[in-house]
Amino acid sequence: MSLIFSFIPYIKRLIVLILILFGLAVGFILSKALFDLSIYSNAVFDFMIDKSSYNVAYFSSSLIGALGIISFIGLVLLVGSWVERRMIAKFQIRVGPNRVGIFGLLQPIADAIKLMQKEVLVPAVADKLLFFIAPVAIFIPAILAWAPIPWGPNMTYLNINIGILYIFAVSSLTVPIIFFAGWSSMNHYALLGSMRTVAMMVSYEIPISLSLLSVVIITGTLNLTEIVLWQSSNSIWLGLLIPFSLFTFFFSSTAEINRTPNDIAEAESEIVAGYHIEYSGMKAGLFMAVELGNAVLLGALVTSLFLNGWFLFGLENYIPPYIIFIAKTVAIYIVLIWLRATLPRFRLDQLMNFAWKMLIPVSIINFFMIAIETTIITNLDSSKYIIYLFAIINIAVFVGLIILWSKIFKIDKFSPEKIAPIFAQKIGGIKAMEGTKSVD
Amino acid sequence: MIVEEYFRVFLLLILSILFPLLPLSGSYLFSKINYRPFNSNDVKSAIYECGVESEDITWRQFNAKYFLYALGFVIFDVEVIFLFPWAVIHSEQSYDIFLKVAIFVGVLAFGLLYAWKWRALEWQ
Amino acid sequence: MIEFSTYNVIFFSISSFTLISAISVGLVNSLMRSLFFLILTFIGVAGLFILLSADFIAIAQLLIYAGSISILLLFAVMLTPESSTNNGNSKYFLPGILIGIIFTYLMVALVTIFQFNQLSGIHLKKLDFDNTIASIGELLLGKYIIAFELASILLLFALIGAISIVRSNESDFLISLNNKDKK
Amino acid sequence: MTVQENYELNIGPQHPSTHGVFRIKVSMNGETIEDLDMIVGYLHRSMEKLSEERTYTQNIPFTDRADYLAAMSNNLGYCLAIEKLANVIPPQRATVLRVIFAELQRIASHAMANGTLVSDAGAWQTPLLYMFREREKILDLFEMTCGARLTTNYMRIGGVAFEPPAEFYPLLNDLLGELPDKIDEYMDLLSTNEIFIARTKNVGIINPKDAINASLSGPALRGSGVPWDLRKADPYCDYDNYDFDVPLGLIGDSYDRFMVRMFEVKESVKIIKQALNNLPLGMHKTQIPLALRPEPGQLYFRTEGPRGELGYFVVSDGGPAPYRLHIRPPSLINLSLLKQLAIGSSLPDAIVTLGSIDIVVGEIDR
Repeated sequence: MSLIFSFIPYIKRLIVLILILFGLAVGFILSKALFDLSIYSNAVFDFMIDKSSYNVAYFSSSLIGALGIISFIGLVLLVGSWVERRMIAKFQIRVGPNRVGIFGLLQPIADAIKLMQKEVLVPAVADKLLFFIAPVAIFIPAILAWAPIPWGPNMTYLNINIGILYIFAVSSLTVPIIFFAGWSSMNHYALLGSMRTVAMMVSYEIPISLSLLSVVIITGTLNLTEIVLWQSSNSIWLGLLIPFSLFTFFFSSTAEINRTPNDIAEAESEIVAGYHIEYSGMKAGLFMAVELGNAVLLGALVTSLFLNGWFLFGLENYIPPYIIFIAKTVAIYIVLIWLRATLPRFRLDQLMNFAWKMLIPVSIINFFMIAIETTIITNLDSSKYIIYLFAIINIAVFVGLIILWSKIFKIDKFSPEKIAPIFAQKIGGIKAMEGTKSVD
Repeated sequence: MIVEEYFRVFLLLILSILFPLLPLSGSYLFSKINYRPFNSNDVKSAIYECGVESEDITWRQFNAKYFLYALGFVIFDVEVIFLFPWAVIHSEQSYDIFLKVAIFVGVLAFGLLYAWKWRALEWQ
Repeated sequence: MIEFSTYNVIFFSISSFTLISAISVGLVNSLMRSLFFLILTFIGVAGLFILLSADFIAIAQLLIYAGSISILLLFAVMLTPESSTNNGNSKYFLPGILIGIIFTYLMVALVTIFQFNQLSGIHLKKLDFDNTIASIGELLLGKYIIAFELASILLLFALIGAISIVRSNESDFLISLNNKDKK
Repeated sequence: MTVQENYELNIGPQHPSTHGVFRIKVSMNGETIEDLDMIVGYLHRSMEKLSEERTYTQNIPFTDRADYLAAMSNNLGYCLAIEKLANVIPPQRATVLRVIFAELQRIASHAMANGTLVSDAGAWQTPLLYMFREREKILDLFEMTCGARLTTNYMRIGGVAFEPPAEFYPLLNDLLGELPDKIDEYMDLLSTNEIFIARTKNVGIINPKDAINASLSGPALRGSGVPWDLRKADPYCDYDNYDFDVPLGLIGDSYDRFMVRMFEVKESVKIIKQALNNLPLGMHKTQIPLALRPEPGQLYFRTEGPRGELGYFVVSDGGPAPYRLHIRPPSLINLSLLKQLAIGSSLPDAIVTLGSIDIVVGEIDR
C-alpha cells in the first residue's frame, strides 16, 4: 500500500511522460504522410486523374509544407523559451518557471498573453513607418531561411540547387532590418546598438561565407540534401573533416544571431537593450522570439551542414529521421544555452579584430588547404580512406593554426601564478609606505 | 522548374508576414476590448534615456570608421559570390582550375594584407 | 507546369511591385525610407530574375545588392545627417528629372530595338539548365577567365581606394593628436 | 572625411550597470567617451543633517542605510567613533563578535561587488547568482542574530545588540568550511576565462601615484599595489592580534581589483576562524546611559570598510545629539578617478571600470 502511495507525487510526471510518448507515436505515424511532400503531392495528383490539375496538387502540397514549417517554428518559440529559461535556471541554481502548468510548461503562453496585454508605446519622435515594419519584417528572413532545411529523406520543403546561398542571402537581409529598428527609434542607445550590429554582422558574414565555401568545395554542391547524403555516402561528418569551418561557422553565427559571447548588439549592461530598446509589449516579444528562432535555425544549419543531418549510425532506419534531425538541432541549441549561461561578453573592437585578423585570414588558408585536398581526392583515384587521413590532418592543422595565431599576436595566456596578486605580509603602521618600492 | 520551386518561397513569404501579425493583432484586439491600456501621453511616448530627457538629437552624423568595414564587406561579398560557382565545379576539374582561383583569391588576400599593414583594420 | 497565363500574372505583379517601390524611392522625403524602398526594389528585381530561371543571379542580387550595397548606402546616409529626415528641397531636382528622361528614352529604345522575347523567359527555359550555378562556374573559369581575374584586380583597387580614403582622414587625425600633445 | 561632432548621452540614473541611481553624462564620439560628467544626489536623504536632531544611539540605523550593502561595517565604524568620543569601553566578547560580523559583511559585500562586475562584463548573471548563494547564507546568519538581513542595526555603543543564537555557530562553521572551495570554484570559472581576462585586463588602470593622490582606499587602492589597509595600518578592534595577509594587485587594472576582492574573502575567512577560536565568555554589551552625553570635543575615526576607508567625523557639544556628524564615504572618493579613467576609453570599458571600483550610491549620496 505504501508503495502505491509513494508513487502519488510522481503521477504528474508519469502523465507528462505518457503524453510525450503518445505525441511521439502520433508524430511517427503522421510523419510519412504529413512531411513527405512528394508522396502527398503524388497522392493528390493520382486522385485528380485530370493532369491539368497539377497546379492544385502542387499548391496544396506546398501549403501543407509551409504550414508545417510555420507550426514547427511556432512550437519552437513556445517550447524553446521554456527550455532556455529552465536550463539557465538550472545553471544558475534557481528553479526557473514552474508555476503555470506542469513544470511551468505553459509559461511561454502566459508570457505571450502578458506581452499582448501590455501597452504598445511608440516614441513620439520615431519614424513610425519603419518602427512598425521592423519587428514584422525581421521574421521574414528568420522563417524563409528554414525552407531548404532537409528534415529527412524527401522531407525538404524547398529542394533547390543553391540552398546554401539561398539561406546565406536571405539571412543577410536581417542586417538592414535591425538597422531600421534601431534607427527609427531615434534613441542613442538604439542607434549605438544597431551600428554595432551592422558592423559586427557585416564582419562576420565573410568568415561564414568562407566556411560555407569549404563545405561546397568538398561536396561539390550547394544543395543541403545532397550535402547530407554526401556525408553519409563517404561515412564521415563534415564537422570532423573540416573542423575549422565548423568552428568558424558556429562562432560567427553566434555573432549573427546575437547570442553570447557575441551579443554586444543588445548588451544590457552597456547599451541597455540595443536596437530594440524602444519596443514594448508584443513588438519587443517579437524581437526576442526571432532571436530564439534564429538560435534553433543555427542548430538546424549546423546539423545539416556539419553533423550529417538525419543520419545517426544506422539508427535512422528505426527512428523517424526527422526526430534524429530535431534531436541534433536541439543539442546544438543546448550548447548555445550553455555558452550563454557561462561566458561574459566580448568588446566590439575585440570582436572586429577577431573577425578580420583571425577568422578571415585563417579561413582563406583553410579553404586553400581544402581545395588542394579535394583536388587530390578527385584526381588521384586514391582509396576511400584517404578522407580519414585528411580529417586527421585538418584537425591537426586546425589546432596548429590557432596556436600559431595566438603566438603571432601575443595573446597572453595568463597563468594562475602570474595573475595571483602578491601578498604583502604584515603591513604595519602608516610608515610602512616608506619602506615599499617606489610607486611611480 | 525553377519558377515552380520558388513559388514555395513566395508562399512561405506570405505566411512569414502573417505570422508576426497574428500576435500583434491579438494585442490590438486586447486594446479594443479594454483589456490593455492604450492611453499614451507625452512622458510615455518620450524616448528612453535612463530616466532623463534626451538632450541631443539622435539622427546625426556617425563615425566614418564604420564605412570602411562596409566597403570591405561588399568587396569580400562580391568575391565570395564569384567563388561559389567555382566551388561547385571544383571537385570535377583538374589542377589548372585551382591555379586560376588561387590567383583570384591571392590578389584579394594581398588586399587584406595591405589593409592590415596600413592598419585599416584597427578598430577605433 | 505553370501555364503561360499564370506566368504573366506573376510577372506583372512582381514587376509592378518593383516599379512602385522604385518610384517610392524617389518620392519619399526621408532618405532612410527611400533606402528601405530601394531594398524592396532589389528584392523585386531578384524575383524577376527568378522568373527568368536565373536563380543564381537572383540570389546574387539579393546578397550583393539587398544585403551589402544597402549597408554601404546605410552608412553613406549616416554620414549625411541633415538629409536623412528631410530630402525634399534638393537642388538636384531638375537635373534628376532630365537624367531620368534620358534614361527612360534609352531603355525604351533598347527594349524596342532588341527582340528580348527571343532571348529570355520561356525561350530560355527551353535550354533547360538543370544546375545554373555549375554552368556559370564552367563559363566563368573557361571562356571568361580573363574577366574573372580582372574582377579580382577591380576589387583590389576598390579595397585600396577605400583604405587610402580612410588613411588620409587618419593622417589628419594624427596631426590633430600631435597638436594636442604640444599644447 | 568630415569632422564629426560629439553627442551627449546619459548613462543613468535608470541604467542596469550604474549600481543604483547614479548618473553619468558622457559626451561620446562613436563608441569612445570624450568627456564625462558625474551627477550624484538622486538618493540623497540628508542623513548627516538629520542625525543632528537624534541621540547618538538613534543615529545607528542611519549608518545602515548609508552603505546598504555593508551595514555591519558602517555600524561598526560609527559605534567605534562614538565610543572613542565618549570613552566607552566595550567588553572583549563584543569586540570579537564585531570582528566576526564585520568580516562576514565584508565577504557578502565583496561577493556582491565581484558578481555585479562580472555581470557588467556581460556574463548572463550566472556568476552573480553563484556569489549570491554565499551572500544569502551570510544574510541568513545576520537574520538569525539580529532579525534583519540588509539593514542590520546590530552594533551598539558599548557592544553589540544581541548574543548570536546557539545554532549560529555550527552554521557559521559550515560556511567557513566551504567558502574557500567556493572561491576556488569562482576563480576556475572566471579568473582564467579568456573572455573575462580580455574584458578586464588592462582596463581602467589606476597607477599607484594617482591612486594615492586621489586618496583612494580599499580594494581600489590595493589593486594598484599600494599596501594600505587600515586593519594593519591603524588597527582597531584588536585587528593587530589577528594573523592575515593583505592581497595587492600588480598593475591596478579592473582585473586586479577583482582578484584583490577574491583574495580578501579568503583572508576574511581566516580572520573569522581565529576570532571564533578566541571568542571569550562574558557580556556582549556594557551599560551606557540612555542619553549619552560625551564631553565637548571632536574626533575623526576611520575603519576599513569593504570599499575602503570609512570615516566618521563627530563633533560633540556636550548635548545628547551630535553637533555635527560627517561620513567619509569610500565610494565617493574612489569614484573621483572615474573621469580620468573613462575619458578616451570605450563605453564598455568605462562600464567595467565603474563596476570594478564598486560604488554604492546610498553611501555616495547619504
